[in-house]
Amino acid sequence: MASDAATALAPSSGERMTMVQALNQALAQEMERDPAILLMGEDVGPDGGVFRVTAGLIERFGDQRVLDTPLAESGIIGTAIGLCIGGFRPITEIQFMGFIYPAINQLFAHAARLRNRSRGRLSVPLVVRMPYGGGIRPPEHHSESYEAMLANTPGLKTVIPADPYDAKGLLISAIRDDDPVIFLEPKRLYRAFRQAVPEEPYTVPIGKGRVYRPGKDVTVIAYGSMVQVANAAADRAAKQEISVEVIDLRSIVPLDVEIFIESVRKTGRAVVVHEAPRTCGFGAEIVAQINERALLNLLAPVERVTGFDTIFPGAVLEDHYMPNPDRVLAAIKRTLEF
Amino acid sequence: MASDAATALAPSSGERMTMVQALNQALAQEMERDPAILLMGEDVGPDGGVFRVTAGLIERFGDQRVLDTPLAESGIIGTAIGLCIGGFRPITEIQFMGFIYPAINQLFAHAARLRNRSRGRLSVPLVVRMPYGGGIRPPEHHSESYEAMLANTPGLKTVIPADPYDAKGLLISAIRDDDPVIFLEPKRLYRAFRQAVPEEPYTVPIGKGRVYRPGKDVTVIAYGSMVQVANAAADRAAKQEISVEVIDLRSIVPLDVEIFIESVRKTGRAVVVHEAPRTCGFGAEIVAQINERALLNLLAPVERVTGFDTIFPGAVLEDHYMPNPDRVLAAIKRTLEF
Amino acid sequence: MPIIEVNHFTTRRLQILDPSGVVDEQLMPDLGDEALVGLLCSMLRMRTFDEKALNLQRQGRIGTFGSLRGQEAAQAGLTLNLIDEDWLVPSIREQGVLEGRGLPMHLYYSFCKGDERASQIPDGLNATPQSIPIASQLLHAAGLGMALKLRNEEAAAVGFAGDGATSEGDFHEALNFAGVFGAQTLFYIQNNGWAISVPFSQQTAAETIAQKAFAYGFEGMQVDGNDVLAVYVASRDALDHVRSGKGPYLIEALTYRMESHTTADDHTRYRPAAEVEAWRARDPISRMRTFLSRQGLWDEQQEAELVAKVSAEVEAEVEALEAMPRPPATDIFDYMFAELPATLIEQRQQLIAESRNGK
Amino acid sequence: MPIIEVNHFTTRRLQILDPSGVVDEQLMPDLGDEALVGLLCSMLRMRTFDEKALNLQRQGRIGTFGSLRGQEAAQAGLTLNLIDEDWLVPSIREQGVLEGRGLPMHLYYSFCKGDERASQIPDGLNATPQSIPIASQLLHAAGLGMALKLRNEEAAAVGFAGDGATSEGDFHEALNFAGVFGAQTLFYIQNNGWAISVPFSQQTAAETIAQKAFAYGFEGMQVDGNDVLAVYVASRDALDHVRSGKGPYLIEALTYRMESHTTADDHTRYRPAAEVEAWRARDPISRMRTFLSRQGLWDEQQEAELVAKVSAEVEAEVEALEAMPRPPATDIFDYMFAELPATLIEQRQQLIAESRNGK
Ligand SMILES: Cc1ncc(C[n+]2csc(CCOP(=O)(O)OP(=O)(O)O)c2C)c(N)n1
Ligand SMILES: Cc1ncc(C[n+]2csc(CCOP(=O)(O)OP(=O)(O)O)c2C)c(N)n1
Ligand SMILES: [Mg+2]
Ligand SMILES: [Mg+2]
Repeated sequence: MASDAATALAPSSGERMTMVQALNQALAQEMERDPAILLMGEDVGPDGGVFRVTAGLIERFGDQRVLDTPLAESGIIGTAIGLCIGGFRPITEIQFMGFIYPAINQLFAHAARLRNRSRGRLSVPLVVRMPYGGGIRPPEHHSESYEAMLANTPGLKTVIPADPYDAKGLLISAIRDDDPVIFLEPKRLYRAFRQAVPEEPYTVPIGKGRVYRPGKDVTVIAYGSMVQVANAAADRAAKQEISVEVIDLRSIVPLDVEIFIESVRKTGRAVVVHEAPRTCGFGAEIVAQINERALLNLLAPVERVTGFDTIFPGAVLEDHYMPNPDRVLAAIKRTLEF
Repeated sequence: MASDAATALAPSSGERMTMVQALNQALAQEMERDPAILLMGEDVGPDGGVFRVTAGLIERFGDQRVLDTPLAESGIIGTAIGLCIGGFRPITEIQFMGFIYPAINQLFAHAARLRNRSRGRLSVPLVVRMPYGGGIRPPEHHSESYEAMLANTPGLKTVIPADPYDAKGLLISAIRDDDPVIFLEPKRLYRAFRQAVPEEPYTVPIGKGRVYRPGKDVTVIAYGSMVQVANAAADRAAKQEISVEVIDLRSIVPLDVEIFIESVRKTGRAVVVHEAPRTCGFGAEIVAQINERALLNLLAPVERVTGFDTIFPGAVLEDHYMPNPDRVLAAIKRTLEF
Repeated sequence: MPIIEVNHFTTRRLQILDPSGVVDEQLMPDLGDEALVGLLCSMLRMRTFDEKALNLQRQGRIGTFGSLRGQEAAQAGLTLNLIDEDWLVPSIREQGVLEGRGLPMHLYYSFCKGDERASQIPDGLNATPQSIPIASQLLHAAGLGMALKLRNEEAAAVGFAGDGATSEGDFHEALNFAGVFGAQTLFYIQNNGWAISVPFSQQTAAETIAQKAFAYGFEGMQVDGNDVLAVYVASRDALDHVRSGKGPYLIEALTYRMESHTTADDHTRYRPAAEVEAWRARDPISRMRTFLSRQGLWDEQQEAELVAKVSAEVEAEVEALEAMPRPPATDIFDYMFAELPATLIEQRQQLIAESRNGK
Repeated sequence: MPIIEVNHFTTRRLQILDPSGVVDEQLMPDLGDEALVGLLCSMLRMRTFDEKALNLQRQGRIGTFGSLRGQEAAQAGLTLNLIDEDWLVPSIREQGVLEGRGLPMHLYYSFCKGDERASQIPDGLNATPQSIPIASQLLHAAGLGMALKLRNEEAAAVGFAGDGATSEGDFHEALNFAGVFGAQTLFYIQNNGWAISVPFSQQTAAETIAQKAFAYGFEGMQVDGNDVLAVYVASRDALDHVRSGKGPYLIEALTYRMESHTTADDHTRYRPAAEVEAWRARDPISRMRTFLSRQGLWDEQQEAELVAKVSAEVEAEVEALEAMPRPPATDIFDYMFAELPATLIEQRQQLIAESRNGK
């Protein structure tokens, strides 16, 4: 999946790292900087997390900073909220996004609301890291993308990096943010490719998307692991003389509306790509925004390339479910042939 | 709120009832018909539910059919799933939709998935009744509308009646359905007006919307308590010679796409109304559907009149949050003046 | 020996002042006369503020409200032990504790009006706002207790909940986390017999809530929650234990909700009048009043003076309540994030425009 | 008496066959020789199917899989007591019980391949599919036990979970509902010492899982989970109790996970080799083998014959596995609802069209 474009925006300096390494470095550097930061979650200690993102951190920071918790997601988020009130800045890990459901009450009814409820007296500077999305053929509940319900819940920010450089910079921004930030890690990209990542800490601002690949005929809007899929489709489209602009949203709340509206005003055509089910997925919001702000520029209906309105299937049928460059390319063409 | 239009579609025969009475009658008649039906929830027994929807049922059917449960929403939905596997058809009540979060894991990870997971061997003929939405000035968590996350979760149906007649007919359909049906009751309409409701059991099909009020200039798409708001706006628009067609979706999954697409093809203009927050709310899906199927008919951007992307406010500020006829009328005019 | 007894647990209940107003001399705490009288006064204050709330609600000047009547001892006995460094994590019926710790009651009343400024707890009072999703706040109390432990501070987090709350998963996770991390948390459960219309006997098959502590490997006990002296002693010892880092503690205060669940509820639909009457005989206030009168520490005149004083305070709070200007509509937006994102700025503008148009 | 002892609970642990293969004669169940040998055979079967799975995984013929090695006694001793009417509600490591109840092992293997047809449990086997969200299935077991109780059926629902699962809120809600409704449910917890990398000591401050039953007002006990005879006796008695409507029951089987959590895990990262070795000495199979050999009920030849027989069965299952045709892509849609709604019909058509185009 490591096309040239995938690393085109990376800085030239810095060690070439996987996303896992970039995340691990961000965690270590921030914990070094601020003793109020804690890590909490299932297996984040000696095991280093089931994907090894927290490897080495308990050895370095001790078991008063890195807490292996009981197996209880509501407990993790709920006690983390208490720790926030008590002056800490916990970074929690939910082992897979498929296991966030038991914590939804704490996340939506409290973390997202405490600043507002207390009229600013209390805040929840919490990060919730979760591997999300498909592509690794695991059992049920290990491939889910539940970002739409996060987007519909006021009070949360949701950030989704698409490469190692952004992963480090966005995670540092999330940690320094004074409100709860959900940080979704596209697990299929954890080790999919390497990219130069500067040694020193840096931030990538939350709420600013980026033009991942400039183009002029069609805008493809994506985030997380779908940026690579969009880019692969754009590569193929290029061979057919179709110039595709790929927008990487980077965060869905706050949403950088300007960046894709500007692009659609230019191209007149758009495709939005995500893995989550179609109905009421985040793609619908993108379509609604384009409808509201750029209707007269549209030369064709905005296409949605998404998962189906079905349960994410087992490994054997996974490829039939996941959006892939073929599907994206077909959608690009539909916008051109409309 | 009881305008003539509100009851225009009601049959002429039958006692005039509130929605609470209609629901109570539906429950009693179905429990009479099928001994596999159970009622479960907090305070559904001698108290008859905090809104009295289950009043008299424990007296009539006994405490082996009407179960006052411990105060635990995951427990209610989770044991109801077990009861389904064991051959029962439980109708559960969640006291307010704001308290569904603790049950999300059981609802989304199991109820919605068991038929698919077991490749059809097991099913979950479960009904989850929940009062939802604003308008009664209660404390926090008692006014919420979380339908968007239901719509994004494959395997569930979500039904929302807008008047007593539909409430009875849709609830009976939900009870007879062999899959899990979420039945959202617009609590501000519980006693807002009466309507003639036939004595005998009848069904209103799930997945079929209705033209609540025919018109030709603009289509307003709504569900639940917002149908009344849309209708009030249409009343006012009529005085200004604007003819509004109001569509009542009745269920959001399955969605009757045809009914509103056909309307928009005719009017060329649409407004969608819901109480839930705007970003990634169900309105976005409606806009996306119109974009995909009727883009060329659109004379103006589809307008969304929704709650803000904020926490539903306390009673003192509630009126500033809720969509009202003014807001809908303003949106209608924007589509006309575009 | 192939059937091994691994361990055991005994559930104990403490009572010092019995319903007839007689104390157990051996268990009597070493409290001076002033403190003893203070306990009665704080219970009377709670009841007075509570009765005012009922009046205000009946007059439509505040909205729905849940009375604490009957639970004054359970709240006053604990409150006397609290220190400034402690954190209070209330549920929805702890207005007595909050009042005792200095929350201006017009804020409590305004909460019942649906004015969210009421949840902006004044500086210096370590308390979280009322938490409505049942049991969920206990995890915050566990987390706060973990924070105190991590910082080695000699203070406690007190998590409040009712008997109904013990059925929720969050009750379990909170106590379990607290046990594992040695959180400095006192879980303080007021078992008032009912969760709206569901009696305790249908909430759990366990005989007591106190015994649930055993499931989490720490201590728990029952206390007669209508006996302010027993509550005082039990919570004093539990707070000492918790503050000194010896681990969390669970107290079940056995008491009774004398009124309906809230003003929106009608308890006569589901519970026998005889039960309510039986509990009236165990009233926490008259019990303490009898005791103090017999000791010559309290008489009718003192009571009249106190009532007059508190009534004046109550009226001042009502005035303060009614002097509160309406919050601006933009409050809906202004506390959502540290910094408002662009979409919310846009929506906020829309709200302002609409409000100007007279809505 | 003002400090009242309300009630108490003693946690008991049962062991019959000790690690050296010696039985406690007084506690020895009245099982015929055939049944005793049968227990060893079923443990050996489980281990053989398990070893095959490890091989298949290493060869890339199935995907990730969690071994039950070390837990054979905990599963075989229970299985012998099950009747057709019972319902099994497994978590993710109960392949031994399922095999013992007749689940064709090629279905289990195909589950590890990610073929969802594996979860279409064959008719006649009352079992729910593997449940991956930890502890969530215990509520289904509670609900099934309520169903049996409501119908007055003499059967039990058995809810399985691990030690880690006891921390989840659903564990609590399941046991609490079961207690309140007198559900005919046996909660069967295999405490294998670890939840992935988290040791039991960090999962809860409680010394045992068995004592958690006290929190729900019913009985619980611990059993040496590597002692197939103790497991047999404890689960026999518990199932009798449950089936006869006397209320739910909790068994904690103390055992050990000899392998990594799954084939995707590496246990050497987080646990000492010495601990694993210590448990190897308590192996459930060799213990029973020693006992039966001393009784003259088992010898090397019998073992060789059994292994040969089971190996042939295993090979047949692998053949059946590999003979399974790929499921059609449309399976993604075809079990979503009793009747497919229009949007799904549309999406299904799209999938078919795409598949035809060679994807
Ligand atoms: C999660 C959740 N479910 C339901 C409710 C509705 N509700 C409010 S109070 C209450 C009963 C609480 O009983 P208990 O815990 O005993 O406290 P008490 O009211 O007796 O003080 C219920 C069911 C809620 N607030 N939160
Ligand atoms: C709700 C949830 N959270 C996390 C996981 C990931 N996970 C799978 S197994 C496991 C450990 C389970 O430990 P235990 O309950 O002791 O069972 P064992 O694996 O030892 O049999 C975890 C954390 C999950 N499947 N579900
Ligand atoms: Mg109570
Ligand atoms: Mg385990």
